[in-house]
Amino acid sequence: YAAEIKPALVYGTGGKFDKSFNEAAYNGAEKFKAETGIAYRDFEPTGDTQGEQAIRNFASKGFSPIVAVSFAWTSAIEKVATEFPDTKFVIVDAVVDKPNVRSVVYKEEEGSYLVGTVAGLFSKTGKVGFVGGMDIPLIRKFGCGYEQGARAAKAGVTVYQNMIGTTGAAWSDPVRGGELAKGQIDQGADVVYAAAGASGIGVLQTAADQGKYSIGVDSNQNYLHPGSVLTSMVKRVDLAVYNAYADTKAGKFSPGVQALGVKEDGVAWAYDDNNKPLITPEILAAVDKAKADIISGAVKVHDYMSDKSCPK
Amino acid sequence: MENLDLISILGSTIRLSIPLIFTALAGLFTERAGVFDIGLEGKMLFSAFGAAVVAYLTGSPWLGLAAGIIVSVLISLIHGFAAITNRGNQIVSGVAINFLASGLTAVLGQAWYGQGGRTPPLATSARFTEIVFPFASELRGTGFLGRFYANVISGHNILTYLAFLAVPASWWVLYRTRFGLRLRAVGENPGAVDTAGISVTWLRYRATICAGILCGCSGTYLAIAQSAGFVKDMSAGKGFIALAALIFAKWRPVPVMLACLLFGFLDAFANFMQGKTLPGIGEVPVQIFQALPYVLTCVLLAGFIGVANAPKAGGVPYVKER
Amino acid sequence: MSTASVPLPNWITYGLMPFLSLLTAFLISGGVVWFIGESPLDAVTLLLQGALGNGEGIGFTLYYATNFIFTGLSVAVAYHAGLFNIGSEGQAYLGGLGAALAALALDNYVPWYVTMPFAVLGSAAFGALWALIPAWLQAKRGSHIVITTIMFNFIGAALMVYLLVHVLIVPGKMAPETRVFLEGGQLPKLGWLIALFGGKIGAAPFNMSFLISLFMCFAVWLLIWRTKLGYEIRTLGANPTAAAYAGIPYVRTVMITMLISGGLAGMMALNPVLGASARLQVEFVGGAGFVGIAVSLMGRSHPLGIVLAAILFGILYQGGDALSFDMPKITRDMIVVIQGLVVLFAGALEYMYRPAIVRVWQRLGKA
Amino acid sequence: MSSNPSAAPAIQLIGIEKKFGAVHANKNINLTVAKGSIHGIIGENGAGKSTLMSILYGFYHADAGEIRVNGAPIRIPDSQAAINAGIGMVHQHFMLVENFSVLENVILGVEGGALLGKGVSEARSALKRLEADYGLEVDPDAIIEELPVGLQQRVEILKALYRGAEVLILDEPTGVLTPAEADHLFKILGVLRDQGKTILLITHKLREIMAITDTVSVMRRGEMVATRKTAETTVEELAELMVGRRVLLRVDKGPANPGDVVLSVRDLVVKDNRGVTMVDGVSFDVRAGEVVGIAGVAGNGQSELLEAITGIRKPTSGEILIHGQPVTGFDAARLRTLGLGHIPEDRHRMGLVLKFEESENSVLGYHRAPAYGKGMALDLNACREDAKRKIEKYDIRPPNCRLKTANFSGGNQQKIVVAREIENDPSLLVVGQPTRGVDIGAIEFIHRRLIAMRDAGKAVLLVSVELDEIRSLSDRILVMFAGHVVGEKSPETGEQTLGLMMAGIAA
Ligand SMILES: Nc1ncnc2c1ncn2[C@@H]1O[C@H](COP(=O)(O)OP(=O)(O)OP(=O)(O)O)[C@@H](O)[C@H]1O
Ligand SMILES: Nc1ncnc2c1ncn2[C@@H]1O[C@H](COP(=O)(O)OP(=O)(O)OP(=O)(O)O)[C@@H](O)[C@H]1O
Ligand SMILES: [Mg+2]
Ligand SMILES: [Mg+2]
Repeated sequence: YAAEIKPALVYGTGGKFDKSFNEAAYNGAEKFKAETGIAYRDFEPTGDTQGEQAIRNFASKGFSPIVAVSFAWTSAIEKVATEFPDTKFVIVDAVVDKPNVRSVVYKEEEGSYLVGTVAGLFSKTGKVGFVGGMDIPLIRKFGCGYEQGARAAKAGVTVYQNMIGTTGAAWSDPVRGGELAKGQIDQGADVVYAAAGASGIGVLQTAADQGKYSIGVDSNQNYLHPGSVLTSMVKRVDLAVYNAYADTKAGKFSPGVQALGVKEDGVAWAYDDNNKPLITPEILAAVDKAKADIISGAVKVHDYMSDKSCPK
Repeated sequence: MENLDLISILGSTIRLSIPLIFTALAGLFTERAGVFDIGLEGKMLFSAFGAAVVAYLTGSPWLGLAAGIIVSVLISLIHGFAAITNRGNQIVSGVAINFLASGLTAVLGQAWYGQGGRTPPLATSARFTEIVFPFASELRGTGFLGRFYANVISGHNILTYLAFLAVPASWWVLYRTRFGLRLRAVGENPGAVDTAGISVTWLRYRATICAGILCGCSGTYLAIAQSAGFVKDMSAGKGFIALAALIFAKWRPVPVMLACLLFGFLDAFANFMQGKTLPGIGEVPVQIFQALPYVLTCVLLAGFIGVANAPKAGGVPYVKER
Repeated sequence: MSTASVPLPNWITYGLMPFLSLLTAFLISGGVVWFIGESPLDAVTLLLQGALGNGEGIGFTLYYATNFIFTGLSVAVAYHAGLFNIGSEGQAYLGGLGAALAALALDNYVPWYVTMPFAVLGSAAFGALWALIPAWLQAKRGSHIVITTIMFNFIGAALMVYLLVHVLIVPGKMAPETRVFLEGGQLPKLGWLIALFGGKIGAAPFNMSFLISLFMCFAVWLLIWRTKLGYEIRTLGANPTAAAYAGIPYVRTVMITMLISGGLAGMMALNPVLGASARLQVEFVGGAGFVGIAVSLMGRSHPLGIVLAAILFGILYQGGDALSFDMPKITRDMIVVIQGLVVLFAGALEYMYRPAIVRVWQRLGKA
Repeated sequence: MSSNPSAAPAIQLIGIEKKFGAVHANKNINLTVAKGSIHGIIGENGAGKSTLMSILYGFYHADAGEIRVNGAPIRIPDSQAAINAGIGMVHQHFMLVENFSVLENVILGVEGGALLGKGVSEARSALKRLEADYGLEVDPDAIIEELPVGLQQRVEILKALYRGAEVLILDEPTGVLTPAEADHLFKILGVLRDQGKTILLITHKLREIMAITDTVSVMRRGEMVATRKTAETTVEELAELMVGRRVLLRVDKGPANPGDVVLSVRDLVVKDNRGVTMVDGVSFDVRAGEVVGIAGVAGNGQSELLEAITGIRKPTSGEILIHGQPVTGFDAARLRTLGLGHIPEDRHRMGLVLKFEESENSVLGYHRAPAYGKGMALDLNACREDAKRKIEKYDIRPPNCRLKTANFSGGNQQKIVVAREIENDPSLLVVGQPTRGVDIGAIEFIHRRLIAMRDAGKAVLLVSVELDEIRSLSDRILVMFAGHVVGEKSPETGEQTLGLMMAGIAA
């Protein structure tokens, strides 16, 4: 009989229901709850300094594993994991080298490459946009993969890139997200990819308002504006959460780094009824090929974070 | 290419200036009546919340606007009750309103919708959407003027045009009506108004109500025109930029509009400049553009660009009997 | 008959009236809690338990209180000179830079008690620096200090974000924050103090800066009521013309007062930066500067009152965290609501009950 | 009530009561003003005159009492009601919007419609008519802050007349006027009376009362103590009624023994806050052992002169020397260390911090002295001991140095200031309006103290708008007009002569 566990989840700023990153984590936890009937506790920090207290709070109340889904809690996990060596922690999107911490990172550049392929082929104007949330290497990595995909799909595609801000507030500013998308559309972009947490809602909204197309992120956001959301770069944060809980329950929690790419199904592009009418057979074929090439290693998507630069 | 960018920046300037214009005009009314109003930010936020909730519930942007205005007027009345009736410190009252707005909207939003303080996204029919002028799409391809027409003049929502109407309207009210004369007088010397047999209290209340209405429009614009719902703290300091614009414009309606357009332009330009390098300078950090409106206002306040004379009775409660 | 100038005994002015304001604020907050469908009584119980129920809670409460003591003192000192400093937020933010630079420079080489004086000086100096320009604008140019300090809050935020994102960030890290300070750059926890009362500090970041803040309370009390400079500050605040008549130099006094005020705000950074997170983060001030306004108002600008009000707000903050943890329907934003109500009733509406109290008082006096 | 309205008095006040917190400003006031008369109201500062008139004008609310206009009782809840009842008022402190034009000020409150256009043009022609009828000329488009005070007052009168005032209240209208301007004003008032208007004139200048009023009422400490027909009373009687006992304005003093020059002022030019030159090339000396009085109508530069000498205001040019040492531009603190004492014109505005305890005020300006604490420290006990000594010596009541200064009466507050400045043993004492709003006992006390200072060989410079005070205390009198010293006279000079000089007519 498996040990009864007390799982907890700390979201990133931006809120549980951001329809994106945090919501994916939430879905993972909900799935675990539905399957096992084990309840979990979660907390939504509203500012950068609140996460640490929440994580510690959970730890001191005997919760384990504690999943913290944002790079923003890196230092927090570092500290708390030292204080509570018997508690299991999971950090998503960052690496913490501690014996009781599992770090889950994603090869976002690969997923972004796939949606970039879709965007490049779909665009009529030959101009596509990218709106990032906070200006950090992680988000540049999304943009860089996207750019590579778009260029590979169609030579000479112009890619506009904007970032919403430089602090945590950038994840929850849909107004600015919309404004940046509008600016890119004004300049001719007809597909805009948002990697901006809750701010992305504004990007998707604006594209829909303008009769243009958008690409969602993290969760499958195709349903938000059917016919306008071209696809979504799905990042399976839900898996990270679900696996953490399930592994612990089964007594096989492992620390260390897990890097999930297209091959591991950690990142993918979303294809469902909502965007089916938009995706032509050619696009479908091209994306499938790109996916196969990445898995086979025929295509190597450059990781921005490896050298802080993006091939032009 | 150059032209395209300029047009795009100008269109963005307009969109970013609208909440500033409404809010700064709101401040114009209260402050010209001698009541400092640093709670503009909070009123904007409250009205954004009210507009989003009602637009979501009823599906009507107009009812949303009405709700935004009503909520904002109610908050103005609280400010009035503290600052006018109880002769409390106007700054403190404004600070309180900003706290309340930031807290209460998030608490209620979370309690009602459980989406991290957000309201559910609005359907297009529940929002103010873009009005496309005749021939806009045809003219888009015809060079600079055509694009200017299509992207800067046309293609905004009704509140945008309302904001630009509010500027001459405010001017007219302030300088051509009895109410405006009295309002300006009460901000300079409430004693003169009182001895003329006019109630200082009621006059100031009316000024704060005007401010409430205008702030209601700005909040509504944020929540159901510019975006499709309320987001926690979505005013993001715009109330303070508007305050800066108001001071920068020396409390006059037309310069207020120009100052707001300038600050909106800085914002739009910052977006545009992101990641681009300027010849000889390199990449300009966005923070410079973010700080520029405040720096400019301080420079103005220092008296280096003319003098900004605040309304004389501003900030001082009218006390007849000690 | 007007009642404004009827004198009332101190226990009414400094006791009963703030109490009534507070009571009103809490009753309305209770109403909000009830309105969103939770029990106000349960909420209060959870809140108090979370804040005072065990050593760790108390540690957190006092940790927050430390922030508010500093910013409350900052607002109060300026207020004594008739200056409304709402720039404590920005001054504290900049103070963090001073504190962090001291820690970054020294933590590798010396123990914390050598770093501490430098961090204190650094934080105070940077906070004071950020008050300098608004002070100068007020003193020399007559620009309204309320407006300029608001502007400087925003300018300061932009500057700090720039520095953290572009200069101080650890290469390869994503969060805009400095590296974690070593032992030599951290202020020690005050576990022993809590242990003295039989509690366990747990993870609460309650640290040395609390003692520094108490020391500053004493220093401010000394300054305001027992020094000639304090006398001059109070004279300037109470009657600027009399100050000119007495030969109290306006420019110098305004500048010095604001430098002290900014310095106190800056020192607030010691607590979160050196005492808790051991690194400089974006937005670490988290509104404490504005809470300082409420604390100063509640505490009637007296250090003793400020300590009490700061502890009250500390209870609200820590208790509010605990509350939002256990009652997910009530988010932490509820504290901001209570804060707003306290500022409204204890500050802007502080005299709302006065006429009624005067009437009752006079009736009692006559009877 | 009379059935013949013309026989009914224009104004009747019955049992008016008013308290401002602890201050009982009006106590059971009864007053009857006949239609078509000029009725004077006199009383010392703080007697409650302005309060009473403001109640009639609806600016304050009486706590009790009744107001009748033309015999009919009416309620005057606000100034609008007063205006409707035909009452107009020119306030002691003008109620004008300074950055508005004359026209805008005149129409404020009677704009004649929600839009301004029509009302403004009507007001313009109405102003022309009023100008012609009463000789009240003023440019309707001039901005108030650019007008001299005399004209600003004219605007106030025009405002009242434009609103159709039948009863016109003027609160100390001549305080800011030269005698010539005052004469012009009185002429206008005469015309108004002849046209059937009723005028209530507040002043504490007995001469004006005798010259122009038909009836005069006297207030003292909130009470209406007497009403007389002007023709049947005398200046002496009124003065006695005003202060409540026989007035003896002469101070017994021996001849002066002037010694060395202590204060020397050379070609001093001083501007006020608005940048207007208020003191324009003034030179004089004050010697040890003499009192030099500066006479003049308020607003002719005396205040600015005092502020410049005492280091509160920086002079634009010229030189000030104390004991031959140039001290121009020194601040007040430094001047005090050089032996300057200063009793300011307005104790509430300058001389005291009302929120402070008495003991804190008794060191104001001298607080940096080592006697009140070493180095940076302020020794509260030393301050209190010092305050107790002064309280004892100057008979300040109540004798409690921990009491808030606001809770002392006006006379005792003034004594706190006088005690502080004299007890620091200055070699030069600069005194402005030392007995304003102070009862007669305190006046005598203060006067004797000043003369004692002179006799102890100190130099005393005295500024007062009360000619009697100047004449009885000074050894030499300088007359100021429009920023200049227009002449020096001996104290024996007649009031007439001095009055003409103060008006800038004779030298
Ligand atoms: N608005 C007010 N609030 C409180 N007290 C007041 C107010 N106005 C006047 N007083 C007080 O009422 C008393 C009477 O004042 P009032 O102005 O009526 O005197 P006055 O006879 O006009 O004196 P002056 O000759 O100085 O003008 C004074 O003690 C004054 O301090
Ligand atoms: N602002 C105030 N606040 C509180 N009490 C006051 C205030 N002003 C006056 N008082 C009280 O009212 C009383 C009357 O004051 P007022 O100045 O009218 O005295 P007075 O009768 O004119 O005396 P004096 O002849 O000394 O001037 C004083 O004894 C004082 O205690
Ligand atoms: Mg008066
Ligand atoms: Mg008196």
